[in-house]
Amino acid sequence: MSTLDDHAKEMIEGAAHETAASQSTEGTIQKQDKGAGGTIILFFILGMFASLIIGWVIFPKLLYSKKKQPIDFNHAFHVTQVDNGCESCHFFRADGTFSGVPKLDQCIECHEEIQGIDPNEIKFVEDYVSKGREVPWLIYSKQPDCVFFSHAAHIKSANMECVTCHGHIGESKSLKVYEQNRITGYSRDIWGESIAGFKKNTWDRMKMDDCAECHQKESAKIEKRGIKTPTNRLIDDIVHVVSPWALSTVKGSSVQTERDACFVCHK
Amino acid sequence: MDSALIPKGVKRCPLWQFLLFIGAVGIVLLWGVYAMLLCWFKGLNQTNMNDYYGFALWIWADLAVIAVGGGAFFTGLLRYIFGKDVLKNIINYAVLIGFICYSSALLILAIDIGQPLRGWFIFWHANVHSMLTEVAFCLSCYFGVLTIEYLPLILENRQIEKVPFFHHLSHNMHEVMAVFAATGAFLSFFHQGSLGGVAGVLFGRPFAYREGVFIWPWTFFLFTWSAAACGPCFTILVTKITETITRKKLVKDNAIELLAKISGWMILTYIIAKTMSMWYWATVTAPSKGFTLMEFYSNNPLYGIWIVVAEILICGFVPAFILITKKGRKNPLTLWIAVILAVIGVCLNRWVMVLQVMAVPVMTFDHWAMYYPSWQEVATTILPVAYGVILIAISYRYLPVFPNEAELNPIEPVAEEATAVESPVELEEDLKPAEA
Amino acid sequence: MKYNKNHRFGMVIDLDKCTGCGSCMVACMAENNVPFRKDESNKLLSITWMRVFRLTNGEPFPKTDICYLPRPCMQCAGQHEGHSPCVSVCPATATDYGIETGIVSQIYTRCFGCRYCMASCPYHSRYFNWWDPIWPTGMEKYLSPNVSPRMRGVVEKCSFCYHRYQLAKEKAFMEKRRELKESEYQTACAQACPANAITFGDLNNPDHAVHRMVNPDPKHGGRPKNPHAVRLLERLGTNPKVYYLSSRNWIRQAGDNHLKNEAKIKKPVHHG
Amino acid sequence: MKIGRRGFLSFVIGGAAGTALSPLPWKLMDDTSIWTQMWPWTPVPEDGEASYVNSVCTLCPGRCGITVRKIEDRAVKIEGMRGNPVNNGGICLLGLSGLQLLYGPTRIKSPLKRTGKRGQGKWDRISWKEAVSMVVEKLGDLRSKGRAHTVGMISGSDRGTVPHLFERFLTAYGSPNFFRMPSVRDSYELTLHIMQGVQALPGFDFKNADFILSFGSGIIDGWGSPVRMMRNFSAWRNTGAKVIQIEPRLSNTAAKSNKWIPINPGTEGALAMGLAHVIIKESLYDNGFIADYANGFDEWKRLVIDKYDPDSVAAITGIDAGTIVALARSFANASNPLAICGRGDGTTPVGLSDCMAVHALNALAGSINNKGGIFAVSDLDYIHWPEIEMDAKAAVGMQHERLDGAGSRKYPNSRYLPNRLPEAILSETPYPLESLFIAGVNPLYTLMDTRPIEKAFEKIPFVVSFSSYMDETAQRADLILPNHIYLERYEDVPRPIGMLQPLISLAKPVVEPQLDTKHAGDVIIQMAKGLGGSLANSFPWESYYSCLKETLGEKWEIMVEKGFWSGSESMTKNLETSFDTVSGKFEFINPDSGSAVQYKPVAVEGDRKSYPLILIPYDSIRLAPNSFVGDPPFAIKTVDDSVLKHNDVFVEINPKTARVAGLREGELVLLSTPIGAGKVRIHLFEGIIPGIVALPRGLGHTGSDDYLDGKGINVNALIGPVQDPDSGMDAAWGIRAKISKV
Repeated sequence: MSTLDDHAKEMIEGAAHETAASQSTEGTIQKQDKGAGGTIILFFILGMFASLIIGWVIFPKLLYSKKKQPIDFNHAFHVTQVDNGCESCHFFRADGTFSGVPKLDQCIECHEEIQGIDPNEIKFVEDYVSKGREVPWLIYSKQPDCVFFSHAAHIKSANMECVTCHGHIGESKSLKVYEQNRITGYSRDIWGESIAGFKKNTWDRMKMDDCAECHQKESAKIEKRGIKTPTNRLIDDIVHVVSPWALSTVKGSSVQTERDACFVCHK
Repeated sequence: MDSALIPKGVKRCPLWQFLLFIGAVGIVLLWGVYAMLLCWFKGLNQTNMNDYYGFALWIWADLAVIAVGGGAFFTGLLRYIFGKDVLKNIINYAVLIGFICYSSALLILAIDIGQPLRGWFIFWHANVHSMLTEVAFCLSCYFGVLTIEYLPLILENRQIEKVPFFHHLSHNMHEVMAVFAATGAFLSFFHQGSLGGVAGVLFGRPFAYREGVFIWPWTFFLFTWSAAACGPCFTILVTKITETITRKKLVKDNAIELLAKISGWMILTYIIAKTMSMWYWATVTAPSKGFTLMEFYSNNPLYGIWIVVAEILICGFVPAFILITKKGRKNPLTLWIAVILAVIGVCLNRWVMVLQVMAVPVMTFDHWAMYYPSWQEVATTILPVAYGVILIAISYRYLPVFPNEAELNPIEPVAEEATAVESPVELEEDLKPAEA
Repeated sequence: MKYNKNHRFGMVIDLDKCTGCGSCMVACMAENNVPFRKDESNKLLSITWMRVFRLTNGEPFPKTDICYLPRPCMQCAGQHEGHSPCVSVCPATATDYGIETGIVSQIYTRCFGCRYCMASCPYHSRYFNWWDPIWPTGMEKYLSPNVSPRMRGVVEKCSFCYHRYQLAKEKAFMEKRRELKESEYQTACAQACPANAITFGDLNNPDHAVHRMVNPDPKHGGRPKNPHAVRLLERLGTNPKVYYLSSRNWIRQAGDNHLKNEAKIKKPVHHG
Repeated sequence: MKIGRRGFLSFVIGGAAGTALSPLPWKLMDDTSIWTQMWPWTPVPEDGEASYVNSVCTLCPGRCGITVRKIEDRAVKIEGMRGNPVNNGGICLLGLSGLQLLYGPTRIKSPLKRTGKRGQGKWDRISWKEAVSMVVEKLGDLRSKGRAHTVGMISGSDRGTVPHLFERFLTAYGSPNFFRMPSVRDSYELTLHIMQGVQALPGFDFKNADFILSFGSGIIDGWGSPVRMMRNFSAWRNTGAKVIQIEPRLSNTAAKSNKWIPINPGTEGALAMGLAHVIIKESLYDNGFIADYANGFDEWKRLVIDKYDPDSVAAITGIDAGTIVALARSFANASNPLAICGRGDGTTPVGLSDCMAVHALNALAGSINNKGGIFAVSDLDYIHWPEIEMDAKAAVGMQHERLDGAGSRKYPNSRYLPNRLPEAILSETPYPLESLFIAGVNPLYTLMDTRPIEKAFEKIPFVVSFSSYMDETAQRADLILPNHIYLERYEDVPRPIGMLQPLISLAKPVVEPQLDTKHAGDVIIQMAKGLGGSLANSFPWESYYSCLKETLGEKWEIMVEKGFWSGSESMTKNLETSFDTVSGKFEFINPDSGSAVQYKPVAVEGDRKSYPLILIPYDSIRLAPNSFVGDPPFAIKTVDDSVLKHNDVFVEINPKTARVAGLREGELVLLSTPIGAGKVRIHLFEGIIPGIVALPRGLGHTGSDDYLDGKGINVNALIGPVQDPDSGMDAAWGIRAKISKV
């Protein structure tokens, strides 16, 4: 950029030019400028409005593809049929690992052959049971393979309820549409239920921060201290930078983050 | 159209000539772009880097380009904070060069990382303990500042300026420029420093490790100091090259000399500090880890200890002494030598702090790994140079980069044919820096 | 010595027993889904979380001596527990230090491949995925679900088979336990070693073999009290959790750098 | 127009502002980064229920117990079996790489019939029915022509039910030509037969030995049962037992042992005699044993005393007399000394006289059938099958002498001499070989001097391979009947050679057969049934499975569950009954030849003038030299870059020798011997006697996978066999060689 004093000079020169150049057009320029002002605003608003529509309405529609489950399933009914709640079908293996979605051989116990008139059951028995094919369920809460989630730690050790994270699926009479993110291939339930990123329930989103949020609350309880806001976490960080030995006072099982060590949930 | 864009009162070579030049450099640019795309789509296996040389040519280029780009913030500091008004005639160019250096640095970083699409993690998941985080933040902020500093210059283009809005915008921006200059200086201090810290904090790598204050090792301050010292030299160098190519005097001598003088003293103080730090490291730090000075320079088939001689004596003290003496500054030849040496010196320093560090084996049974860049690495490293040349050429042609140009080169009517005749020669000269 | 509730999982490798057979390397590769390429003879590009170095004492025939030195990640603690060389430099917190286990993590999905951590590691324990991992058709069948395969452009390293710790804990939770037995968490290399040269356990737990073998000194960042035990590059203050036992002096000397007047014997040279 | 431009500009700016305020850019940025974390071309292993299967690894003679980790129906990891008497949890890198063989590209996917020329690699996929009937037709035809004896079979082992089925088939069919691949076991069996008159396997009490004198045996380089030996070695570290390694090269064993004594290659026998000299002279030997249980000692003593004094032995071996004397004393004075032989991993026999000399040392030290010594153990006798029904044709066929001359007047005590086959086949004496079956071995790679063997193969009209992999031998077969690999099949696996404790392991299907393969045992049974008559009657089982189950009887259940059956070690042998010789005592004199134990140098091929150097092979466990399969990708990845760089193997040479020849580290040279030549790189190594060069076994494979093919050269192709006059075995330990620049 050039500097004030000679800029002043330039301006004078500039003015001189204009007067010299176009006495006649002076007026028109003025007019144009006035008219331009209005149109500029108008166009600005148009552009902004259009893009907001695209961003908030059209984009989310395009981002997710809707998929139907191979067959519908009535959780509410099955819960009444079993005596051990969720764990009757979604059980723990002896080695502590979680079985997740039931395999065919569990269902066969009851569904050897068709019992009712429910088309879904008929489809299930004919297409899968009799053919010995596993049902390709679409799993709403499927996490990436870099994530290690220990159901045992939460259910068996911390005595949490399934509902706390998964919501009231047990009361659902049918399976909702599975929405898949076209880019990441994830279920929308992992993240994106609300495109703005807000969430009402735990099960609206299952990203890392959501796990961390709860974990921090818990460890805060244990260590009897307030939960850190991002700002005072930053302050802490700066303290650490200036005096690394302050690290020894770190909370949570990770030295670097204010959270639990990465390897607690990653593999 | 073209002539309408050219600033008033200055002469430029004919359009075809200009385009030819841009085209020539453009080819180099495209070559670099091709290599860049290879690295992005096929991955870093396109390079000759390996697990021993995680940092290599690119990181060196990054550090070097940022070091020589230091001219922008330091000149700005002198001009606006210390009110060295003479520098107003070179400040525009300093900013332009700085802008080029920093945009190049960011580009190289974008190529260098293994997962470019995740690059933003460095901001979103920042680890404040890491020098690299500090670098990333300050670097991008300062790049923003440079853009703001560069903008008014663009707005001063003859056509753009006609729009009153832009005209006033640029005018008003000038008013507050001091604030940005101050911010720039502040940010630069930190990222130049943290770049030094990048190597200095590696306590697992005795050759890189330096003690210091708090988390800042000496290299932190040495890097800032050396950038402030040698950056202006690069600004002078590029100015001189531009003057030679355009065969015009573009900046008044007093500006050049003042800058030269200041950076002369800066270099001197820096190189003394550097020598002391090296001495301390060789006699205290290294032995405490079981190493001797020579262990870091032996085994290297190429240069060995000579790189130290080159960096500290030839490219340190020599330019310093030339620039602090009036004679040295005034004599064009010695000035040339001095600025060139100074620039080489700071680049050598960055080379040592990046590649030598990687090469030196730390485990007694480990071996000295050698590395030479692949053509993709070279191409992507030359890419910013070509981009810089083009941006300078365009800016020089269409923007009032040099406030005194018109005054220093009044146009006589004869001049018109003159250029037409000389043009081929001029063209050839134009091409030189593009390849260099 | 007082029992610390936090674990410091560590490894003791008996170099007198190590036969250099390389089984630890393969056990590690097989356990952790480590990819492989057609030509792995350039060791600067070859991913081996556990690498066996071959040392010789540099003496002429017939005084020559060879020693093999397996090198996993040292899981450095640094001067202040957690101030590891690599962890503190990662700009994106893709690697951290767990104070419950003393293990340095590496989160592949967080890493964006700046390789600063590799520059910081004097042991060259960190490896970069220069290529996309490709398995010959059909061979991906043997990949383990307990370790996520890495993608091109990220850094990876030995994790002390952390997933085995995770699985062991799950089993413990089922049995309403929180603590693990020594045998419940063992790394793949320690388990496979044909020569029983690798011992793994909790250095903080006096009942664990590793503690008994090296007798770490808590006052000096766990420096071994056993005169036959050394840690690699002790002087750098990286405070590693891998200890090496040897009855041969030249090998113990090879563990660290010494000035002429300190070292009585020639420095060993690395072959291949 | 002007307005248009400005308007557009502001429209764009407005758009930009709006976009920034919408989730679009931010969500896209996040999602693309997540996409990079889940690239579709990076495999995601499916999770599921984990389970473990106990089995046994048969990739080498080590016979380690393995526990395979499975996720649902996929095998994901092989681990050493805890509590297994052989390896107790440990496992070697080859065993660990097993799954790369199971799921790898080197396997043969179905029965193949050759269409092109031999070794051209042109095959037709055929059905099993077709394949078996083809064999039956061929064999039936030969048999009807009365040429049953011209059918031969090479097997990796002669122990366990599958080899027994092979042997049984041949016998019932009418051919004596069953061969077992050579190894140091042959030397030991012969030695025990001659000196103790027993038909037994060597068994070593390593647990109690406190001084191990190894004549070049790579105790931790793959000798015997690799993992077991390494565990023993570590145990010695704890007990303080001494290990002395005698060999020309500083092998890992040499480096790890208490003392490495470099010796001129091939002169181990001389050293043994020299040691005997000192021990006898200083009467440090076990008087009790010699007086009561030894025969011909005085005669041998005379021979030893006047021929093998330390100085003359020093001249032969290159070990100075002082060392010899000291070594002899410490050996004899140890409480449980044990001398062993068999170079490297023991896959090549040693000269009979050498083995006897070493065995004689054990006798002097009283370590025969004694605590911490060597035992003659008879193999477990658990295979009791009905008598073979022999029809006339079979009887006639069995009358013929063996093609390899084993058991003939010339080699009365030798059992198998496959190394003599090429010669016999080419010269068609005593008769031509019309058909050859190969199972679990790769002779075209492992036998020394591969070219004549290839020629011999050309002469065999019908070659059938049971190989699961397209190895060098399978490539030259006419018909391939791919066997299940060990992780897909049932098979009983007797304890490894050298082990005392009775043990039978059970290989069982860890996973379903992945390809269209068939158990070799089932194929044999079907062949027999196909041929009908007495053959069919000799194979009453409807499948191998039922045969095995019936054979193992009450052991079956426990073996299926544990993966092995083991008995208790029975070492209390009373020496009275342990020698079955004419004299009923331990023989220092070979009853057949009547000559006393002595050193007979095995001369190697080539003249000193044109081949100034001596090439010896060495075994590195990382190259799986003692396996019939080539190195899997994982294993080859561990190989040092001072052994293999890109496709070049390094030849180890002493810097002194190299300096004289002006050779530099890493230089590419031509290594040539009277047999062949190959391009190799120079590796300067202080751990080898000047004048000797060493090349690793296990490289230079062809036709396996891209990860091993064309890497290095096969050292067996450079070394020629040297027939041991006493036994007919191949006793070659090296060959003369020269290195020329290229």
